[in-house]
Amino acid sequence: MIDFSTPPYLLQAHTSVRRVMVQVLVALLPGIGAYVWLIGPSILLQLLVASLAALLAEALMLRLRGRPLGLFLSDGSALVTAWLIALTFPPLAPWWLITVGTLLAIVVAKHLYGGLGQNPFNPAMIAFAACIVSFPALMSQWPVLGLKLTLVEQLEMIFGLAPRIDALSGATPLDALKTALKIGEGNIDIPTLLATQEVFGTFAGRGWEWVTAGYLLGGLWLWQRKVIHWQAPAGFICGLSLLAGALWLWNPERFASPLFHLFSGGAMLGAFFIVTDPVSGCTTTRGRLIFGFLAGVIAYTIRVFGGYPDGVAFAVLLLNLCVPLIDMYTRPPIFGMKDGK
Amino acid sequence: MISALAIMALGAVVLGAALGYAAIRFKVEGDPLVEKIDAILPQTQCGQCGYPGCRPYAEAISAGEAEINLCPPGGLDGVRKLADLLGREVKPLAAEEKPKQVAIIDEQTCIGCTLCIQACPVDAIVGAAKQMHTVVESLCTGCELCVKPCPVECITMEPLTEKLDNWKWKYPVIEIRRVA
Amino acid sequence: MTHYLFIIVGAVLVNNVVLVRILGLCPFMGVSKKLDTAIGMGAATTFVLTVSTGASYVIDHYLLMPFGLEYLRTLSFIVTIAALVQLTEMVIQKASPVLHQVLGIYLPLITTNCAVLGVPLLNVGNRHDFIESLLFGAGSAVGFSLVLVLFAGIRERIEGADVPPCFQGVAIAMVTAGLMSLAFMGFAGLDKYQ
Amino acid sequence: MLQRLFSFRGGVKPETNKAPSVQVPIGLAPLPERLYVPLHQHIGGHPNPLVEAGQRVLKGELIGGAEGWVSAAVHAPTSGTVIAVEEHVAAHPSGLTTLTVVIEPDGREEWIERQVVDHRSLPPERVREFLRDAGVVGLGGAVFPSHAKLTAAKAVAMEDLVINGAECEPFMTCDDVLMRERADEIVRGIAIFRDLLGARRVLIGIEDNKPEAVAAMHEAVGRLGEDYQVVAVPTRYPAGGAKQLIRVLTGKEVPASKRSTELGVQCFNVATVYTAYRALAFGEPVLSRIVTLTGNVEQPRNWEVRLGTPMRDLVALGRPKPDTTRFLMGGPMMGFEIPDLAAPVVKATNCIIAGSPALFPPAPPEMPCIRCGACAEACPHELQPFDLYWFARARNFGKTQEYSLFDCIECGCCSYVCPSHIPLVQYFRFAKSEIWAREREKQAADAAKARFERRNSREEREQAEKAERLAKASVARTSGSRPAATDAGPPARPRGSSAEAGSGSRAESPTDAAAAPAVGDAEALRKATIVAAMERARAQRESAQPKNTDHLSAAQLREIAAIDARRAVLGSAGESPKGPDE
Repeated sequence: MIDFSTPPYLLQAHTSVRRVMVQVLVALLPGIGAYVWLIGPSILLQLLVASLAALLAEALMLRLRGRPLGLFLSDGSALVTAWLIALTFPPLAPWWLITVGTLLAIVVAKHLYGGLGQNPFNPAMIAFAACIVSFPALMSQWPVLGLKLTLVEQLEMIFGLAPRIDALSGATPLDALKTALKIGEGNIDIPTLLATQEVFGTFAGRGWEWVTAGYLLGGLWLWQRKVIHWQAPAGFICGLSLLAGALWLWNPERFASPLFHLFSGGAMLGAFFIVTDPVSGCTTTRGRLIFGFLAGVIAYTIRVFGGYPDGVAFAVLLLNLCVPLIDMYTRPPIFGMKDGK
Repeated sequence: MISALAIMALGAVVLGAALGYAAIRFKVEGDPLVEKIDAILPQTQCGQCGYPGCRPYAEAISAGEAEINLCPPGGLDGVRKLADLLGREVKPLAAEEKPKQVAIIDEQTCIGCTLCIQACPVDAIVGAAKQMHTVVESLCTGCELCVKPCPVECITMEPLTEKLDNWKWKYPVIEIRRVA
Repeated sequence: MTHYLFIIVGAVLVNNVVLVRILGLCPFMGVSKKLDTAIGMGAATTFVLTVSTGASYVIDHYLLMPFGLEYLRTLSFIVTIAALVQLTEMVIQKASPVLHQVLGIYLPLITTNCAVLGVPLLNVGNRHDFIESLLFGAGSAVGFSLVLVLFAGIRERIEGADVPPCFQGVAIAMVTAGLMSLAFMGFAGLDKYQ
Repeated sequence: MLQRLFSFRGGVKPETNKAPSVQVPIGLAPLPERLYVPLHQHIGGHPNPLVEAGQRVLKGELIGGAEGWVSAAVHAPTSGTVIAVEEHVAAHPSGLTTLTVVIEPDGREEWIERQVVDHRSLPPERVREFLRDAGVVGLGGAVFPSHAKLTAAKAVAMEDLVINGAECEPFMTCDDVLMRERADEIVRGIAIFRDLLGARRVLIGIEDNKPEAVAAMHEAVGRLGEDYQVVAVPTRYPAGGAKQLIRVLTGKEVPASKRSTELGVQCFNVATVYTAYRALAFGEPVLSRIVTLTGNVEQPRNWEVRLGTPMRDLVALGRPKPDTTRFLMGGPMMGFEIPDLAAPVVKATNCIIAGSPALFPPAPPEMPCIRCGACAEACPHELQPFDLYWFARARNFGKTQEYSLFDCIECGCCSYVCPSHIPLVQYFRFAKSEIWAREREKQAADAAKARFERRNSREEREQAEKAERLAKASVARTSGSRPAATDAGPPARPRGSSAEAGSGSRAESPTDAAAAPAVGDAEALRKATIVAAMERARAQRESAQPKNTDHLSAAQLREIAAIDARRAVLGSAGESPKGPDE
């Protein structure tokens, strides 16, 4: 065994991929806590299902590709993908849907491209987009608000033992708003809707606003720990709220406030946990800003004007496509070359 | 029926005229691509590609007559560069890739026949009739053309030895596999 | 005005020729290995497609329809496109021999690029007027180029990735194209917003 | 005297570990049994040996003369006998050998006649030559010949001379102790460089973790009445990199594509300045240097070591602890592991660190890059190491150059912070040496092409001349005399079309045509033509290499032999009618 000894012989202590991933997982905890408070323990079950599926898929692919299992299974990257999938899917989605999504993410979006660090697309978002395109009905069955099911009932639903009752006819606040506007055909305005319908809370979806606030908290912690850079989330929030704000100021009856949009759907999760993914995101400082900003703009466009309830996943995937170009054109000048050539 | 024919004929005449004009206006002289291809080839002039020298091979590639993977001295890197330039698919080398070599003349055996001198395409062998010959190592391209003509088989190809001047940092060993 | 906007948005994003209509896949897979080539091919196709939609509209409306010769539509469109492609090829060969060589067979193949024939035919099918036809043609061309360039960027990056051997090359490119298509599905419905 | 400081981006702050080796003053390393002085200890031309085995040399005697302008001389570090001039293992990561003069010291330390010069009384060119012949090179580790850096740019006025005493590498203290103990000599040496360059201002940069050195230098500057500014710069690796120090002290950024003199600034290491002063003021060429011996040893210390002392002898002075597994030359950030302790101390050896697994834990396994960007933040040259790595790993060297690979100073900051523990610097070194190798190959190819073309045109010319001669000869000869058609030769082998032969025949035909009417003799013409044709065939045979005959199976070889045999029969049959005819 030749020890290929390479400088530097000193390495910074306490830096490793695993440490980065574990911190991301920890940062998700406040959001998960709020989720449990809102929906019940079923989300924990979904997290478990997704984690198991992800680890199994990862192990299988590593074995097939002849890579060391222990090293890569313990790096935590598969878990991060799994958790993001579980948190973006409806909490009472059948177990196989989550599993299929996770397999797609790990096998196709991650390992076909060479595994950790080499995937051009965000695996979790691939899973979400593929599932919402393939199973639109299942992916829009959210529990009706205030529905308190016992753990057993939730279990039965996830594993398909109980009929998928009307209790699941709920919608995300975003979807509810969109549908109501469509049904109202211009006779109804947003302030009234927000005030009358019980699905809406203080400034966004009832209950959901606290889940997203949990993500915001976790995201800020990640930033404080220097795990993520501020540019991408700032760009995302900026892009989303600028567009939302402009339309809201123009016509507050048809367009909801930026605050509503920021705390609805996957905006906060996207801003701090998805557009910040370094692997599939931009790597230059300006690139991250552009990436976040455009993702915010597209997410808003799709969720308000498009055919899907939320646009974060598609926005991120579309921007993933642009990453090589953005990176190429925003490459910072190097030492000594700042005043042009 | 007549109108259909007339219209198609009219179209043909108009488009034909436009193309004819363009053919004169945008006429291209020569083929600058050959130079670019030739610059990538290693200029060993060894003929291992089946063409008598590097430039004829470059011309053949440019004309689309030859594959890009016929040049063993250029190695896979050369194939890659050609593929890059020409937008073709990288193919494995048609022949085996050899490490870079130089010809060495065994001075005990050499009879001074000058046949190798005549075979060397780059004048890298010095010597005179009935005198011992020797290879100027820095000029030898390792084309092996001198090996065959030697009547006493005194020329051998030796791989280039690593010295401090041509020593290279190695590709880092990927340790992932070792841990497995 | 919004009507024109919807046509453009629809052609570029929502019903992208490559990713949604699945037209013109041959150059999409063939000329996307390098960014520079992709940009050149995009420019050439954009030029041909835009001009050919205009030309075919003129031919259709002022030559074929007055004489009731709609059955010659495909034929005459192909002839027009072929001539235009020939012209483009000459210009490129003069202006950039390397690009010409790199585009290789794909340049004359613009003739048989189904997107180039498909778009004028779609125009006819959708009863677009001249402006609409041009916008639709230009939009489709921009959509094609956009996707081609983005795809080339991604492919250049994937080239360095540790892709499993059995998926290297075209296989992973096809997977990527599929995922791109998935991403573009997000635009669905954007051209129908009321 | 308030100096405004600038900052460079990136950098890291590893544990410095400098304290252990500065507790005791510089010690003089004892004379070893043998000295192994490599002839090539610097960047640039290889010096040729000027001594041979058995010859007696004096201390300071020239043993290797500078070869070319960018080169430096090498001297005997002590008096003694040359035992051999041979290949000996070099102080190099490869462990390869280099031409080395082996000297057995006689212990008498007999000096050559030392020539003292005043740099102000000589023209600058002479001073530069003197420095070259004294073997003065950059002792910070780069070992670039100093005299070649001592010419100001023509277009730009020389503003700042930066003297580098920053010494940012952890563990290393050789410059620190030199400044503490020999500040006067350094300050005097600076004057030489300042005068040669005509610099307006002199800035001495020292990291602020070396207050004693700052104080000593300050005092010396004051004592000698110079106006140099001694500046304590913030401790952050790699503040001691020439470009970083220039940036910190002057605000100027020197890119890889420019010389620093083009921006009106130049930088020298304190040890270099010291040796230059010794060379001019005492006539002592560079025979020794200060080496820090530290790390996992009982007695860390700085030693003044004669060049050529085997590292084993030096290391023994520090008494390595039992768990020592390896030795590094240079600092832990940029140094390398010494493959063989038989390698001698050379001008580049600033530090030797004994390493143990506890001191330098083995690197954790390399993980894939997750593009987190930590390396880009740490890079003092503001490169994108993860992109460089991506391309270097895929061997896409064109792209690495596009991403400014050659601006990388290999400081190791990127590897230091990498959460995936990727040996980034190693990838960059690999890419650089591959690119250099390619450049060499390209040059060789161009040269080969030129030679090939020259040879072709020469052969064409020779054949034309030969044909002409033959034609003339056939005119001169009366009919009946026979041209010596001795070249029956081996039977024709399968051959490809040959450019040479083709052009040869082109060149000949007009000659033949010209000869024909002049003679008017049908037979002579015929003979000349035959001879020319045979000549052509022979040339063709020799120049054309048969196609696809390099890797043949035994069966194929047999087949070819059979064909050749048949051809030989046919050939002789074809030639036989010629016999009676003639």
